[in-house]
Order: sequence, then C-alpha cells, then structure tokens
Amino acid sequence: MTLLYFAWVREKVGTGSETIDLPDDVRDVAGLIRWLSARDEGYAAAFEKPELIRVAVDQDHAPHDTPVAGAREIAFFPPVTGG
Amino acid sequence: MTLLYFAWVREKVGTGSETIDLPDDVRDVAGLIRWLSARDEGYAAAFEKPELIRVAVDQDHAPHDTPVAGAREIAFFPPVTGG
Amino acid sequence: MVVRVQDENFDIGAEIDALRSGRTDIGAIVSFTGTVRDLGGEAHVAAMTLEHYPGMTEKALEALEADARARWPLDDCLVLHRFGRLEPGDNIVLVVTLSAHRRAAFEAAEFLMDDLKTRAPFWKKEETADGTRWVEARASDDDAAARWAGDAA
Amino acid sequence: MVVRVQDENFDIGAEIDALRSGRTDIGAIVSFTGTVRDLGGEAHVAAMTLEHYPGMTEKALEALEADARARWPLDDCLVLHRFGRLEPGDNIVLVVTLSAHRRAAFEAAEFLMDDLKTRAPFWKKEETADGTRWVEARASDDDAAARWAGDAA
Repeated sequence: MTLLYFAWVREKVGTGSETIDLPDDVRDVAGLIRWLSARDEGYAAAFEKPELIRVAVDQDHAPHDTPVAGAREIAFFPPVTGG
Repeated sequence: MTLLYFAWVREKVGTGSETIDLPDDVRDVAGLIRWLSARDEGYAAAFEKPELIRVAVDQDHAPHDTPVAGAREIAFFPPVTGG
Repeated sequence: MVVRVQDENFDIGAEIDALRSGRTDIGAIVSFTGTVRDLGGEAHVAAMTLEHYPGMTEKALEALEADARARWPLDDCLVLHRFGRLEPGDNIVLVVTLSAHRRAAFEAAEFLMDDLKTRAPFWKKEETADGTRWVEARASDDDAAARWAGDAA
Repeated sequence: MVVRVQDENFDIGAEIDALRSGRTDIGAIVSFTGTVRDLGGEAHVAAMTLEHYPGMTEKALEALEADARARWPLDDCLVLHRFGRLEPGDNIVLVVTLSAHRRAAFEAAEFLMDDLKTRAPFWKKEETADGTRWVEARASDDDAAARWAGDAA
C-alpha cells in the first residue's frame, strides 16, 4: 500500500510517499493514523491532532472511519487551501 | 422643450426628436402623452397603450405623474432590452 | 469609474489586463460577457441592431456603477456596452469587477448585469426570416433586478 | 469537459476565445480569475508556492465540473488551476462558464469556485518577512461551499 503526505503533514513526516505493509490489526483510517503516530517523532508530530488531518483513499476524500482493506493509495494532508 | 423618441415609439411617431412649445394645460408626463396622441395617427398609434411607454425626464427614468414644467428634454420609449 | 458605450468590438482579455495592470491587492476578477445568440430554427436571428439614448446611456451606466461600488468593496469595475448592428456570436456587453473577495466580485457583476437590463436605455431590433421585430422586455429581467432591492446581501 | 492543472501562466482572453469559437448559441460567458494577493504591511507576501496531489487533483476538478454541468444548463466550462511558485498579481485559477442564460453562467462559476476551495487538493505556502507558513483553511470557505448543498437554486 502506498501512503502519500502533503503540505505540513509531508514536512513533519519527512517524506512525500512510502510503501508499507499494512498490519493485520489496522482496520480503518483512524487506526492507520494511530499506527503511524507510533513510528517516530516526525509521524507523532504530524498526527498529533488527528482532527486536523484530511484523508483521501484511492484519490477520493474519505472520513476517518473508512476501512483501509484493499486500498492501493492513502493520502494524508491538511484542509485544502487552493483557489 | 425637446422631445425624443426611441425604438418602435420613434418608428410610429415618424421622427427621433422634435422641439415643441408646451401648452399651458399640460402638467405632467401623462398629460403630455394625451396631448401628443391627439396630434396625428402616428402619435396616436405610438401612444395607444400608455402603460407600455417608459419616460425619461432630463435623462432620468420618470413615472407618468412626473411634472413636466421646467424640463428641457423628455424621452419616450418602450421598456429597455439591452444587456 | 469606467463606463464606455461604443460601436466597435472589445477584447475581453485586454480590458481585464488594463484594469488589473500593476495591482497586487486584487484577489478576484469576474467578467461577464453578453453575446448575440441565435437559437436557430424558427427563431433564427440573422442580426440585430442595438439602438440607445446617447447621453442618458452613459449617465445610467455611471449610476449603476456608483451603486455597485457603494454596495460592495470593489477595487475597480468596468461596464462597456456596444450599439449598432451585431451578428450572432458578436459581443454585446462586458462587465468586469475586481475585488479582494470573490463573493463581492461575483455579486457586484451579477447586480450590474441585472440592473443594466432594466435601467440602461438600449433597445434590440432583430432581423429574422419574417422581417425585423423589436425584442420585448421580459418579466424575468424585472424579477432579477428586484432581487437586489434593499440592502446588500 | 475541460480541466487543466499546470505550472505555466494562462491567458484569460485566449481561453475564453477557444471555448466560444464558432458558437452562436451562447448568450452569457462568465469568467472568474483568482490571483495572488499581497495585503502589504505586516501581512506582506513576497511569493507563494502551490502544492497539489497529482492525479487526485484532476479527478476532483473533473468531479466538480460534472456536478456543475448536471445542475446548470451549461454549453461549456473550463476549470484551470496552476501549481508551483507564484508572485503577487500572478494568476492562480481560472473558471469559465458558457450558457444561454446569464443566471446559470454566474451561479455555475460561483459554485465551481466555492466547491473547488474545499474539495480540490491544493495547499498554499506563503513566503513572508518572518519566513514561510502554510495558509490555513477558512471556515468561510466551508460556509460558502455549504450554500450549494442540496438542490440547485
């Protein structure tokens, strides 16, 4: 599974993309955020306030209770500020 | 006093502008329309339905009860259709 | 205050460029262009001629623009209307509004068009297969203008 | 369906011309251009960099455009958004809507901008005298997008 990070989430995590093997006990986006937060200080800082994190599963906006099984690409980013 | 006519009012009256001496008994726009209607068939046809006639007194939109004394220029035309 | 009444065509991009040139305080630019429409079939329009009331036209457009500037925080705006003979696809009218805020730019442009339709002294005469005919005013235009009566939204 | 994401600048007049070219069934063309604004003083912005999510961006803009076309009778429309480093006064985004009816063209353009602000994956980072900072999303943008929830007006 590919994980993507944008804007300040990318800066805090320290990378724009990575490939991971999803642990069996991670069921949904919220669980994935908890699992990532435990990896190191960068991830912990990026996901310190999960309510600020927006998520896209396979390029569609998705709430934190979205199941992650079968997803190919999950992206994490702050609320968008284009236009 | 200058009278101006536009669009189908102009076509029916047969001229775009003329200068008149205002009769003493014509007090307002409605009175002027009645007086003009009596001049000939063209005017009668143009002003047959006074409710279709819009008026500007000295280049400002004006209702039919607007006094005409002192006006320099009075224009008669159908509802506008620009834009 | 920019108001123009002309028979020549206009260049939308060039008009917008002239208004924004050298400015960095603008965030939003809205343009509205009205064009001659040919619905084809029985309603086929070969051309139209726009008559106007010189002198009052400029005065009415300036009053419109002053109203828009009083109601919305505009950095600048333009109202440009053509007269004379026009063919399907030709430009008729251009309104451009510039503001720090997109909502203000949108609303002011829509207000200018709605009010122009009921206040600016222009009349359209269409050339059709059956001869010429004066376009009739539409009640929907009065309704659109009435939306803006009272306070700004 | 026209959606473009590019780092190059765009020419508003040329984009409008390309959309209307050869058509005589259009009566109303609305364009919205968003530009980099420098408020000066303490809020002085020297430049900004727009980051986006390639792939999802195009998908999100295409979804937006499909929504607009489903809700309003549009003859055509364009959504064009830039990314990369931009300076005050530079173009950021262009939306153009073409319709037989001015109200539809205005509403669809405003809807596209409001929804783009909350759905398209772009992020702005500003360069100021105090260093760089990511622009924060505004609640007013959510409110603007929420206006369009439900049926078309």
